[in-house]
Amino acid sequence: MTGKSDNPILSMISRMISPFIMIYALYVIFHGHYSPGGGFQGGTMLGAAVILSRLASGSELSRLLLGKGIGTLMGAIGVFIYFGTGFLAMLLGGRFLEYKYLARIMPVSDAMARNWGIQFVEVGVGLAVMGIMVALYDDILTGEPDA
Amino acid sequence: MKIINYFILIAFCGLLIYVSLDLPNRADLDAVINRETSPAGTPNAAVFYTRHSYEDAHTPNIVTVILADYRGYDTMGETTVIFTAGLICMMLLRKRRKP
Amino acid sequence: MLRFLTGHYGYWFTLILLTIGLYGMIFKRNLVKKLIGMTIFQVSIIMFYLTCAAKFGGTVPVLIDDSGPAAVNPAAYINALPHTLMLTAIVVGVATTGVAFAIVITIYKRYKTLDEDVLLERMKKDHDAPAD
Amino acid sequence: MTHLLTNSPVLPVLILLSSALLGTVIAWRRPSLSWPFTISVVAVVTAISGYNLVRVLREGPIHYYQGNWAPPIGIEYVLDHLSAFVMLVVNTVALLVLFHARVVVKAETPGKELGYYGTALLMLCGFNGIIITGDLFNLYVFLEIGSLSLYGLIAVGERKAPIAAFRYLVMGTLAGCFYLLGIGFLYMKTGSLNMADTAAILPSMLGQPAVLVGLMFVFLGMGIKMALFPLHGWLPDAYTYAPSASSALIAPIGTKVGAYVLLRLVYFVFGITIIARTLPVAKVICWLAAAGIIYGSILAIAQRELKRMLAYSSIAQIGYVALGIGMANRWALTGAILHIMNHAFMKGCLFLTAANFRRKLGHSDISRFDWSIRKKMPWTMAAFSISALSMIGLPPMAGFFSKLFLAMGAVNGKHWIFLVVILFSSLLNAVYFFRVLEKAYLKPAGDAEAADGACARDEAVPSMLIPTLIMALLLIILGLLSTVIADGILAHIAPPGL
Repeated sequence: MTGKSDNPILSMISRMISPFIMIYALYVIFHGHYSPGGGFQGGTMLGAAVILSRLASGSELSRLLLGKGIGTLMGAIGVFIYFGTGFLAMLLGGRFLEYKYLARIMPVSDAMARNWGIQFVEVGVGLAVMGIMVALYDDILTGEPDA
Repeated sequence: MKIINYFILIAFCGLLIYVSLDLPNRADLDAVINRETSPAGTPNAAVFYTRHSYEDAHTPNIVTVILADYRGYDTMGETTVIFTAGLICMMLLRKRRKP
Repeated sequence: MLRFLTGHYGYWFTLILLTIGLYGMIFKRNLVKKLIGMTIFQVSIIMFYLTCAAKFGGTVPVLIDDSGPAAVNPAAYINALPHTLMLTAIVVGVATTGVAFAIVITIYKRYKTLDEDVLLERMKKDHDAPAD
Repeated sequence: MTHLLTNSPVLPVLILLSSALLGTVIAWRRPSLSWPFTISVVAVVTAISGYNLVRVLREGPIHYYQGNWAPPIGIEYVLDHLSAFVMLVVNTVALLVLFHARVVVKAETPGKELGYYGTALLMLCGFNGIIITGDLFNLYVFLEIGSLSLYGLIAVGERKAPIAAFRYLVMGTLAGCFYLLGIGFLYMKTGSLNMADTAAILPSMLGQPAVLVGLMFVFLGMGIKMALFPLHGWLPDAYTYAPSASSALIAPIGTKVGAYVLLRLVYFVFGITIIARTLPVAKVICWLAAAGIIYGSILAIAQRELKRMLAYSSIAQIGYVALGIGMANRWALTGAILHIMNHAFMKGCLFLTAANFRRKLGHSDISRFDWSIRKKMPWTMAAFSISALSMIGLPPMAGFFSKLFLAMGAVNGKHWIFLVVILFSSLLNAVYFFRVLEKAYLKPAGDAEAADGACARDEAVPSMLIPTLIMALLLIILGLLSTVIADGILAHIAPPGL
């Protein structure tokens, strides 16, 4: 499939579907507390949405959705969010990854502080998984005639 | 050389059969991993998670609580594994920028 | 005897998958087929952990009634720990397969083959050439 | 600040992890900054692991709970004499090798510094995480981080490196899966993932098949990781075809961590009774190690290329460590741990000299060595000679003392065959090292230009030479200090029942 896919139906449908996949992926990430789901599953779905648009409408067009070189950087930011939450808890006086101490800077009880800590961590993981999935796809594809 | 490979495969199979005979039944409730306290008297981790996860983190999904809070360090290590894979693929495959 | 069979058939399926994976890794000459065997091996270990987690009459480990720790009946929920561990093992499997495919691509770019025997010959031919 | 230092056990891993992330982002903007950043980070981590060792000597073993959850519930970091000592050794060797790596990485893998230093930092993060963890599954996660980085560091090399890296990847992943299967069986029987907890539960279910097969699989997995004799297929190609900086980084540290994990699991989790009596694992380790020593030494003699010779000698030397683990008495255990340190420095120094040769002479073929090398590169040859003599085991150098402890362990345990193996293999070591020394010092140079002995001194760049000489010097200092180390640090390591 060269550049813009010659099949208008495919590119049209993929352009319509990938936003909804992303919204559902965000739901899976943020709803991980109450139903099966969480950072990894949501991040993979986000990555899948971006790769769907890469496949259907070619890398040039899809660069608007997510740049070529940004994947690894986003992975680094995701892991840094995870590490930062744990380190922040350590700076506030607890052990590493002890979210109870986040309650010192948030107006919530200890248990809810852990709830929020888990939430930040899940977002970090989701970001990391999405970034690296897309980065792997782009790297494996370097040098090939654009898919 | 082929013989050694076949021997390895058969030995591996035999070991696994030998183990599966001794493992507890698949879903019985009084197996060692489902009891309240382990044979050495220490609390059993899995049952502790089921009981205390809502009290500790107000999160009904027990797997998420274990994943991010009780054993959160594992998950950070695992996110690092993903980042390592991304970094290595970038290093191996990406064309060198022209200095 | 029936109790023994119903209790252990899960392990034997995992055993068959493990053997197929190991067979693929040892006997197959093509590099990609070795990777397929490796992935089967990893996934079957995940299956093994999940067969350990089952409980008779247990449901998904999401708490229904959020009453105190004493009121929760652990027998009602399946064992959540192996499931958490296997999330990690799945991701490790994906990362290893990703790196493996990156390496296979660099091999293919340099030697234009994926068959191990042809690869060894070309490596030897390289060896006689001036030192790399 | 003092509060941060109470968290000192976890700081090395965290700093390495965060600096790998930060380093990737920083070097994205200015690639020239990646090497100084990496060196400063590893220097800070080495200082902290030194502080950790002092803290352990002062306060005894430290148990650090992640997220403040007690062991069977949460993950526990155990900083005792063994882990603090091995961490300091690994970080020091990594610091010296990375200091040397600047020129070599720029020459052999141009344009890839960004990923290279990030992966090296992640490898160190993985290995530090393995050494200090007290949780079985957490060890698997950091084992994968360390191994993935190793595959990447090897695969970035020249023509044949990806093939060696692929073979190592398949065997390494197989080893990781065996280890995971082993702890799966253990978890099914004991219901706990914490090492100390499992050690407390196991005696109540000693002879049951699942525990024994779990031990077998864990031993098989770690045997591949540490390249024990029949499972070493991946090592010669991996060390030879990897870029010089990577093989100098992997050879001293890679297999030692596998040996450390085997030692930690066999003595502190399964305990002496299982490995000595119910299942003769100790005997199997001893015999495989002895076979490995002889096999590695003989094949090292037959090698034409210096790095391949060093790779086979690595298989022999890891056999010494396994022999020390297998003989299961205090002397042999001290000898094994001391040999982990000595071999890390010796192999590091040898691979750095091989990198210097490759950098300056363009090759490291033993058959093409002649005495022009002594004139061209006197200091590198001096470092090579010191580390070669230490490998053989001559008194002032460190190698002698670890072999001494191993020999006394063999005498103490009445393993006469292994005593013969240790002494005979020292002879074999002498053969394949003197072969190189003799060529470098006595063989008259063929071509005329060097005949009159006036060839100019073409020594390696100072930034490559200084770490090599520091390592050679350390070998002598550590040799003299080895009794202090043995009594001061290693005497406190008391596995239950030994």
